Amino acid sequence: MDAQTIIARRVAKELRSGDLVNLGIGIPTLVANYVPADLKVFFQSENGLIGTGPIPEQGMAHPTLTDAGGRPISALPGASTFDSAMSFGLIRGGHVDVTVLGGLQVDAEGHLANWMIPGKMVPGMGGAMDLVTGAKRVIVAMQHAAKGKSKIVPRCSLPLTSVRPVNLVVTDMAVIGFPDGRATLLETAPGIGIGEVMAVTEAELVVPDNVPEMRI
Amino acid sequence: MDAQTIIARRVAKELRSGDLVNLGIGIPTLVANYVPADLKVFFQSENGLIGTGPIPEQGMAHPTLTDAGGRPISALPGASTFDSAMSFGLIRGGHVDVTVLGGLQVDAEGHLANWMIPGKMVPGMGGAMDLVTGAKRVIVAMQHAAKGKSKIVPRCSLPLTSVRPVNLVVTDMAVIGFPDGRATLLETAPGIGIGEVMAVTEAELVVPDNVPEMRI
Amino acid sequence: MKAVSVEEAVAMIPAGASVMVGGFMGVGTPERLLDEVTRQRKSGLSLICNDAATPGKGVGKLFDAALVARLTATHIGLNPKAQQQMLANQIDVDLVPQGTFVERIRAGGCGLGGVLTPTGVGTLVAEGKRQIEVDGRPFLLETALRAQFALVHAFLADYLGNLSYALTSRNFNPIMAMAADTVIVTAEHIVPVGVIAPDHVVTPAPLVDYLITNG
Amino acid sequence: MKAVSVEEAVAMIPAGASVMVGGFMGVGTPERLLDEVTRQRKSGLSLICNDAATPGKGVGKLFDAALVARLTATHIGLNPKAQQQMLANQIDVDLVPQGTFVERIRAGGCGLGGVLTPTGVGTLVAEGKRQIEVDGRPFLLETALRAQFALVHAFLADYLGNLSYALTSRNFNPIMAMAADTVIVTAEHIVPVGVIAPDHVVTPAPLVDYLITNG
Repeated sequence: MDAQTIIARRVAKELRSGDLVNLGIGIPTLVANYVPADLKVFFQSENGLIGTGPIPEQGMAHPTLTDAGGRPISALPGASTFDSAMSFGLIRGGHVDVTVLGGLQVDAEGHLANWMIPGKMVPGMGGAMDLVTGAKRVIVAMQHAAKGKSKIVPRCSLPLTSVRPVNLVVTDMAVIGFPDGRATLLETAPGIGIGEVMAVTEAELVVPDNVPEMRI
Repeated sequence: MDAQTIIARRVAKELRSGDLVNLGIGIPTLVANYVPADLKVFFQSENGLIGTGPIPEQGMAHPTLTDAGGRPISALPGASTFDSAMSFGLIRGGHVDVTVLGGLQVDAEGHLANWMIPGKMVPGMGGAMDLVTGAKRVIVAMQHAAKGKSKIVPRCSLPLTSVRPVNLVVTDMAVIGFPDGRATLLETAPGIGIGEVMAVTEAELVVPDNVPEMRI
Repeated sequence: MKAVSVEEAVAMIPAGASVMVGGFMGVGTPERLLDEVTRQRKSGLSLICNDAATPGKGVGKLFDAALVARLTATHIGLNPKAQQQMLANQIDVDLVPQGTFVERIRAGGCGLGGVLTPTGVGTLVAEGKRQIEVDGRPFLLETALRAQFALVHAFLADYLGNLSYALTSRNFNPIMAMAADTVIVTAEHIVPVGVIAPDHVVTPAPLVDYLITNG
Repeated sequence: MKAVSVEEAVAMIPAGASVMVGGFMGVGTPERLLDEVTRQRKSGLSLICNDAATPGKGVGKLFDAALVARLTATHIGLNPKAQQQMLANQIDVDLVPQGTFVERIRAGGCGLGGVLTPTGVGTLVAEGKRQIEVDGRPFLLETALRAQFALVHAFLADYLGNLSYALTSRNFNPIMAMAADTVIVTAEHIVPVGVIAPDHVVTPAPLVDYLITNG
C-alpha cells in the first residue's frame, strides 16, 4: 500500500455518521474514497456546497457544479448550495465537525504551517486559516518527511496557519495527537517500528507504554 | 382633507421610480395609497419582503405573508423574500432609498426621537434605529403638534433614535428640511400661513424669502 | 439529525435555559414546541426572540404562563403582558435594535466575536459598549449572541433535515439555526430527500439536531 | 435597473477603478463583461476577487492583458501569470483569508464598519491590524471592503433585475452585489417577472443597477 493510501484510509476511520467534513486538496481529497457506504457523512466544498459526490460520469459535468479547485464534481441527493458568507459561517462557526488538510510543518505543540514558504511559494491561504481556526476537529494528512526532512518539527519555521493547535496528524508512518498540548505518538503504520518513527521525527515525541499499530 | 391624508399625499411626492422604500407603522403606511400607478416603487417590509402589495382580498390571506406588524399583506409580481440579516443589511447598508417614519420629536438640527418615553412607553426600538441610521433618505411623517404641543423642538428631550439627522419632516402644517443643518421651512400646507406655522413651532425655523404651498 | 416527538425534544430543555425562538410577531414561530414548553412548565427561561408577539400567540404563550425570566428582544410593544411583567421587574429585558439583534446572532452562529455597527452610536443603546473608529467614523462594538437551544420553524424539512422557509416566515429562523448548541425544528411539511432542490435549501441538514415528527 | 449593452456598461468603468468580480476559480464569473473590459483595455484596475482563476479563464483574462494594478484575493496559486506579476512587483497583492475576505465585503454591503474574527490571530495576517478581546478571547478587527463596481454573474435574471444563482456558481456574487456603488450583472438567462419565485430570489431587484442584454 502506498503512503497516500495508508494516510487516506487511516483518516477515513476518524469520521462519524452525521459529520460535516471538509477535505483539502491533495491527500485529504482521497479520504472520501475510503468512507464506508453505510456511513452518512456530509462533505462540504467551501465554494458553496454540502453533499459533494464523486466526479460525474463522462458528459454529465455542468459548469456550475465544481469543487474548490474549479474541477467538475457531482452532488448527492440532499445536497445544498449557498454563498461564500454562509460557507465560511459554517466553517468559522464550528459547524464543520472535521477538516482534513495537508501540511508543510506541524510542531510539537500541534501548530500547523501549510500556506506559504516565504520567498518561494506565496499562493495565498484560501480557506485554510478559517478551517484550522474554526472546525471542531482539525486533522493534518501528510507525508511524515519530505526529501528526508521531518515535517514534524520542534517549532514551525514557516508562517503559522493558525495559533489553534490541530487535533491529529496522520502520516505514512504514524498517528500523532496532542493530549496535554504535547506531540504524542498514538499509533505506528503497519510494519513501522517506534524507533523508525523517532529516527525521522525532529520534534520530541511523547511515547506512551502502549503504541498500537494503525488499523486501516 | 384630514391631517393624515395631507401628510401621506405630500410624502408620496418624494418617491421616485425604482426607489426601495420602507414605510413605518401609522401615517407612513398610508403613503402607499397615494403613489401613482405608473411609478414603479419597491416597498420593503423589514420582516423580510420587497414588493409588498395591498391587503389581500377576503379569504386570500396566508399566515406566512405578513407585514412588520404581523398583519396579512400581499406580494406583487417580482417580489422577493429573505431573512432578517439580509433585510437589515439592505437597511443599514444604504440600499433603502427612502424610509418614512413617525416621530415623537424632531429638533432644530433634524434629530429624531421616536422610540420611547422614559417611564411611560418602552416598547423597544424595533427597526427604527437601523432605518434612521442607514437609509439614504429619512422622512418623518407626523402631526405638527400633539395636544397643542409642538413636536418640532429646539432640542429633543426624549431619547434619540439616531444621531444621524433626518432629511425631511412632513406635517399637516408644513414641510421642513435641514439645509446647512438648520430646520428650514420649505412649504406650508394648503390654507396655512407662515405665521401660523411659526406660532405652533417651538424650534427656531429658518424662513426663506419664498415659501411655496405644498402641492398635494 | 434525529427525529423525535415534541415531548422528548422539550424534555431536553432544562428550566432556566437560554432559548432562541424564530418568528416575527408570531409568524414563523414553532407553535407546537412553545405549547409543549408551556405544558411542561419550563420556567426561568432566558428568551431571545425578536418580539413578544401577542398574548396567546407565538412566544406570547410563554409570557401568559410567566415562564420568562430574561428577554432579549427588539420590540415588545404589542404584548401588554410582557410590558406589564417588564414594568413590574418580573422580567429582565434587554432591548436591542433589530439590525443589531440579528447581526449579533449571526456573529454567534458564524464564529465572529462581534460586529461594528453605526446603529445606536450616540444614543441610549451605546451605554456600556465600546465605541471603535474606522476611518474616522464611530461604530459600536456589538458582541456575538448564542443560546443553548434554538427553536426553529420551517416550511419544508426533508428526511435529512434540510430546511426551506415560506415568504415572511423565514425571518430569524435560519440565523438562529446556526447560533445555538442544540437546534430543534418543527416544519409545516416533512418531505422526502430531493424535494427541496439544492439551491432552495436555506438551512443545510448538518445544522439541525432534532426534527419534530408529525402527530 | 437599466438594461444596457455590454459595451455601454463597460464604458462606464474608468481606468484605475476598483472592481469586485464574482466567481470562484472562474466559476460564476461574468465572462462577457471581462472580455469587454479586456477589449476596451481598462487598465490599472484595483481588482477584488476570490482568486486569479487560470490564464484565459475568468479574471485570468485581466492578468493575461496586464490590466490589474492592485489585487485583493485569497488565493492566486493556480494562475502562474498572476504569481509572476506579483513577484515582479507589477501588482500590489493583498492576500486575505477567504472567510475574512467574504465577511469584509459583506460588512461593506451591509453598512457595518467591520467584524471581529478569530481567523489570523497570532499569524502574519494580524500585522498592522487591531486586536480586540471579547470575554477574554482575542479577535482581529477586519474592516469593511467596498468597490466602485461589482461585476456579477447570475443564472436567472428577471425583467426587474431579481437574480438567482445555480449551484456553486453563486459563491461571492450575491455578497458583492451589495458592496459596490454600481452593480452590473450578466445572466445565463433573462426571464419574465414571476419566473423566479419570491423565496428563490437571492439578489432582490433594487440592488441591480445594470443588466446586460442578450446578443
